[in-house]
Amino acid sequence: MFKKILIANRGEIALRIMATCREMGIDTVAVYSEADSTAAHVLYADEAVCIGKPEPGDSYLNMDAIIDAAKGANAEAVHPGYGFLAENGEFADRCQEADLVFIGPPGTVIRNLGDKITARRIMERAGVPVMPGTTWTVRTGDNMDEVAAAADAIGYPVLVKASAGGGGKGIRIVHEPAALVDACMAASREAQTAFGDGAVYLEKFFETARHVEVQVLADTHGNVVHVLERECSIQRRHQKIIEESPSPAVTSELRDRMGEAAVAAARASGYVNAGTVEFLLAPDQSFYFLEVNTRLQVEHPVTEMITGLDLVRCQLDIAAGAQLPLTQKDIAGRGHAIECRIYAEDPENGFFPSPGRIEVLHEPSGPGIRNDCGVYAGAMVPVDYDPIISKLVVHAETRELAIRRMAKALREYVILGVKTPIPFLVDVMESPAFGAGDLSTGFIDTHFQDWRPSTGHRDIALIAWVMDAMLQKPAGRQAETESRMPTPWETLGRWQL
Amino acid sequence: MFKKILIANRGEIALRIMATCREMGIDTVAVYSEADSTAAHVLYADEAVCIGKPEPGDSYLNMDAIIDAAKGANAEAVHPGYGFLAENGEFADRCQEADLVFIGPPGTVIRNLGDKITARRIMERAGVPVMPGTTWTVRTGDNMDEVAAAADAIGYPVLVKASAGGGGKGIRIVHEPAALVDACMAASREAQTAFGDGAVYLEKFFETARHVEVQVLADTHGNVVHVLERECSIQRRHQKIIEESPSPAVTSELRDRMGEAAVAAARASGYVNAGTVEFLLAPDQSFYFLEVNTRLQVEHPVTEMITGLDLVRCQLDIAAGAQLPLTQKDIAGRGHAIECRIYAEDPENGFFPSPGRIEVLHEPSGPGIRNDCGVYAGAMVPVDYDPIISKLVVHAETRELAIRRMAKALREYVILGVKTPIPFLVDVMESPAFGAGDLSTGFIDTHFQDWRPSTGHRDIALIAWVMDAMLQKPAGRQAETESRMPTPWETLGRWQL
Amino acid sequence: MEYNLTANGEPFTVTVSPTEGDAASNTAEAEMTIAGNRYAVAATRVEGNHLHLKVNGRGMNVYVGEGEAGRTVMVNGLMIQVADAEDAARSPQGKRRAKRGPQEVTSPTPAVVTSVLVAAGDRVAEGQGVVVVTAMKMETTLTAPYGGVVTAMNTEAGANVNPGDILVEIERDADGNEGDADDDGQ
Amino acid sequence: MEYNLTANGEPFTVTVSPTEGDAASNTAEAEMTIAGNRYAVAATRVEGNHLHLKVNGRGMNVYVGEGEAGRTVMVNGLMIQVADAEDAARSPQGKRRAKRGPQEVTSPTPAVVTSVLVAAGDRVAEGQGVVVVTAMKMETTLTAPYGGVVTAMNTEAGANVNPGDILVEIERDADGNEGDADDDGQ
Repeated sequence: MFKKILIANRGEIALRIMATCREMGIDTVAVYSEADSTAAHVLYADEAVCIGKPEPGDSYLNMDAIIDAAKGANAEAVHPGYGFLAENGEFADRCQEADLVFIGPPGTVIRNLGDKITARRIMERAGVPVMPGTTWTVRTGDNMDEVAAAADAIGYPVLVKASAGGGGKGIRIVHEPAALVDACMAASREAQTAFGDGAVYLEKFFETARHVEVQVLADTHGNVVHVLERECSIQRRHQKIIEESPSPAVTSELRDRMGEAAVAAARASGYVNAGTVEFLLAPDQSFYFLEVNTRLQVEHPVTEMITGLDLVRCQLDIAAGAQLPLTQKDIAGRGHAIECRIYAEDPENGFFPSPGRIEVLHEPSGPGIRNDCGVYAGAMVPVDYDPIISKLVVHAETRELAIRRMAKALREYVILGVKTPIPFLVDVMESPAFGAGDLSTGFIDTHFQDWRPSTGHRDIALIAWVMDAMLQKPAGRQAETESRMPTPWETLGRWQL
Repeated sequence: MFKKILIANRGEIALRIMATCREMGIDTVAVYSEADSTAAHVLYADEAVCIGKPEPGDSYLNMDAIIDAAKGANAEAVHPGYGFLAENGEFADRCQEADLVFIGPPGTVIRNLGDKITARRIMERAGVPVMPGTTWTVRTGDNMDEVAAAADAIGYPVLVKASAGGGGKGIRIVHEPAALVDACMAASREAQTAFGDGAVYLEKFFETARHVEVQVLADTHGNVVHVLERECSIQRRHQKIIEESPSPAVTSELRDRMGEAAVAAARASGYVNAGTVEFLLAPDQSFYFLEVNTRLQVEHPVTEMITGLDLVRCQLDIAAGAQLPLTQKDIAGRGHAIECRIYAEDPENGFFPSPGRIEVLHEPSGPGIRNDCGVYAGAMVPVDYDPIISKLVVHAETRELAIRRMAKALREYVILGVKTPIPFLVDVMESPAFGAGDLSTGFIDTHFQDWRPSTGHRDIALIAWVMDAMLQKPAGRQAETESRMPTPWETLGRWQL
Repeated sequence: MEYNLTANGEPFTVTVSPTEGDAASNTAEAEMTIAGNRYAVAATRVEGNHLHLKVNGRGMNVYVGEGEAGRTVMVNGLMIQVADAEDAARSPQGKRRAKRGPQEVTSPTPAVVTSVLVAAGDRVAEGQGVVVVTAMKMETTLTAPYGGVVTAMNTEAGANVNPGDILVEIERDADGNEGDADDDGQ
Repeated sequence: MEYNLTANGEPFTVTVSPTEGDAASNTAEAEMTIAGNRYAVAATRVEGNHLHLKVNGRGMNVYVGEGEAGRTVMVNGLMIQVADAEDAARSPQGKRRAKRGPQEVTSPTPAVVTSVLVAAGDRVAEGQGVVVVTAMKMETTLTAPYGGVVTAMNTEAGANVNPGDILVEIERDADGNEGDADDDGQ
């Protein structure tokens, strides 16, 4: 096993990876931008290297700086987390060239699967069902008549998607021919900004489909297993916000079929390490390959909760050359797990990011509750990156009990200083629609289009304001217990000797 | 299901019970002594009633006050937690007389099993193996020749135990005849103080035996299942400090035999609700009935972690008259769980209690980590009660991985203001003896008799002292962000209008 | 005494009769009336921003932090903005909230302008996109809050903008109804 | 400059050469020497009692709280008492620690005396029980720290006693070796 690895990421996922490393006796090297010098992942790591200015291109996307940091710290491997360079084939190649193990699939596999068109061809050859759509891409300036004809052939509504996409960026739904050109242009522009590649393509769009994905693990010895499914239908801005496992729509028989398709997809693409095969599940139980996420998913904890596996440990073992310690029959789910993503965002305002300083933080805890958190009280959620605060995950005996556990955990989660979707998520958990498991990617638009926070507890909030004014502000325990004289250092401003 | 219950306890177990109640939509009523008016369980409850002075006899053992509080609040049931009135048959009867459901077995069952001699006879009749020992009790002033003869017949070493005992109180090990009389007197005196009953009896003592117990669940419809075993061999002051499940000594075949014996014990005693049958497991794999704990155990979370069950929910369902939702074949363990009890105590000084105010509290978290905590930063650990702070529990794929996870969690657990056994527990987790699973009730005496904290990190501590002096103490975020004028209320001392 | 407060923009009068308090133990008791509802309140400051309230016998934990033009109170998973009514009236944010939905073209967070979609003199319909901004890699189109004529475009592509900056000024159509029938309390 | 400190009772001299500091960001850097080991240190106060240290390039989190006659430092699961050497020498607790094991008969926590087992004039052996106390329902026997003759019994059954109260005075036997060869640093 590795003695030291570098984690080329930040926030909760960097901490999540370091937690398992620490258990395994692997030293961790954090990298950070100038905006993150006191970020939680920097404070937790065994070593930390500043790799550049806040702008991601100068830091977390800066391959030279990251590889230099890894070599300088004598790290043996690099874990990319999710986002940033996690699905960048060139980065995987460059790690290998620098004699660093990239904890993920080989660069060629990332490139093949990262290009939606190539991926689609691989899946078609492997007999994995794919979505009706174009097998060619569109860029600004292309002939739009051809695009319009293709959209007509697929049938509206159609989805415009960035070929190099992910994370909900560079995506547009088009309901009628008149909106097609504008949508292609906007998606292309967004893709160009986000991924440096403006190519987009068209796909059939199902109004009420579910997003169901299958976790796979593949070792370097040719063993591939699937680790059950996750339902991630509930999305805002085309980005998942609530995930669960098992999916309320997936029967045991369907689970086997989707699992086999996912394993076939992994085998056909020469996959190694942990990956996720995303499917669209139509109301008639037919399913279609969407894409392979060639990395650890944000939502991997729901799989960990129901299977009892540590997927980061699996990743490290695979990267170190170990055989998978389990076969398909060893893998079974128990109970039900749900994850809510807690972002610094404003649910009353289109979930727009709400960066800032975390003023108060009280994490929920208790039986069956896990919170993978990337901040601390006093920490900044900088404007420069994806504003995820934590992933709140619960596990209970049944879906109904897991929903109640999540609602309770959300109600006990206190974050002040930034806005969060907690009040929205509570309402989703307590809604009959969510309770019925009747999910689709249009869930929020269908059931929570005009969501406003409940007016409950308004009187309590007014009472709290009055009592807060009435009760003395304590100087703090710190000050109370502080009786010694200040040292000379404490009276200095900035100094240098 | 109940709409409202009273929890006749304090600290972490009161919070643990309330957590499940809140998920189930059951309102909770806390009771508290004058020493606990801002204790964590009081702050968390939906309602709270002061039941008397700090002295337990005036408050948490005050049946009149507790039953009055329950009736006054319109609670339908009472959960006794562990300790205090949890194994008091009279209290169970009095709840019933007051039309309150006692969440535990009937009073007669508690009395029968609480009297060690009666319990022993029940077990003998049911074919459950029992320890060689006396079937009569000794009190101060009894004829000691007869006692000495009995001890000779059993064979030294013998154990002197309080008939009404529990929690390690009223227990003495006697290695030679000369020490027998003093030991009986000391145990009797301690038993008189602790339980109001000075009766003690003798039992065979195994120098290297293990303490292995089996969780049972019995409903009011005659269904009884066992929920696997817990190994609780590691004790100091005859009180458990580390528990785990499964036991490294228990084979699948032995698990079945011990489980059957536990179910037989429950059936023979007319048991209802959750209970624990404690066995002594000898090196030759023979096992002997010790006692039945007629309540939820401190260490119940390790069972919850490996089975995915919520035992408090099971208790509430059973008390409300529900059938057990599972049969023996539905119950299986997965992975390995370990619990460490974190008390305010001094591991360098015989684990003597170290009450006081919690100055700093940072709870460990992460995948597979659960901390059932009964305090908050600023809270008091009062001198009046058992000084438990929390129970740190981990779950991982294997025992080896669970040990590493626990060691990491302990190292990340920060408690300042009181002493804790954290440094000791880290050393136990990282010791070859614990790693080998070679446990016995003499584990600490054998391997950690003269334990002193490691001198590692001494230089770091000195560096920390210097840098702490060098860095300015912040006035606190509170003060920083506080710019408004003080309200008139804040300038007042004590006032009344 | 009376406090004139707003909760999420809606005005309330809170009548308070303090009954007891103790600075040393950081506890206070009071009786209050809000919109005809009477409350017996006992409060303890547990630490910093954390207050424990007992309201008509029921315990609850509330957290009071800095908010927009006042305080943010978090209770039972809800986040409620509470402010002194006069402060709230002075704050554009408070005014905006009181009217449900933006009445000005401004970015909700620091952002960079990607493109401007209209120019001074253009007629715009309510909901029409006028400026595209990007923040945290997310592109968002700011729309006209009402129909009218653009009188000034105060930004350009590439500009850094902040919340409160009025990016586009629009003269409302004569039939625009500023004080529409929205229930402000939602 | 030099600090004379004790860590768990053992004395150390820490030579410190501060190099840089910034009160605003609460960071400081210094070079230190302890018992011949050289350390390059960078520190940040994260909040209250929590400092992040970078020591010879390795990051770690330390928590510094009030301790017996000084401070308690918690680092990586260890709790270490650190004090200014002069303060430590003044404290009976510090003295006790420096000698490994109690040298006086005193209760480690507030407690009630259950019984006294010896009387003035009695000869006691090292380790012999002299007073039984009970606290938090737990009975503990306090033992003689060395052999000798009891010169005074300062308590009685039922008495409330506190840490530091000398319950029994014992005149040490002539062959008693106060400064024995213990390595104090354990």
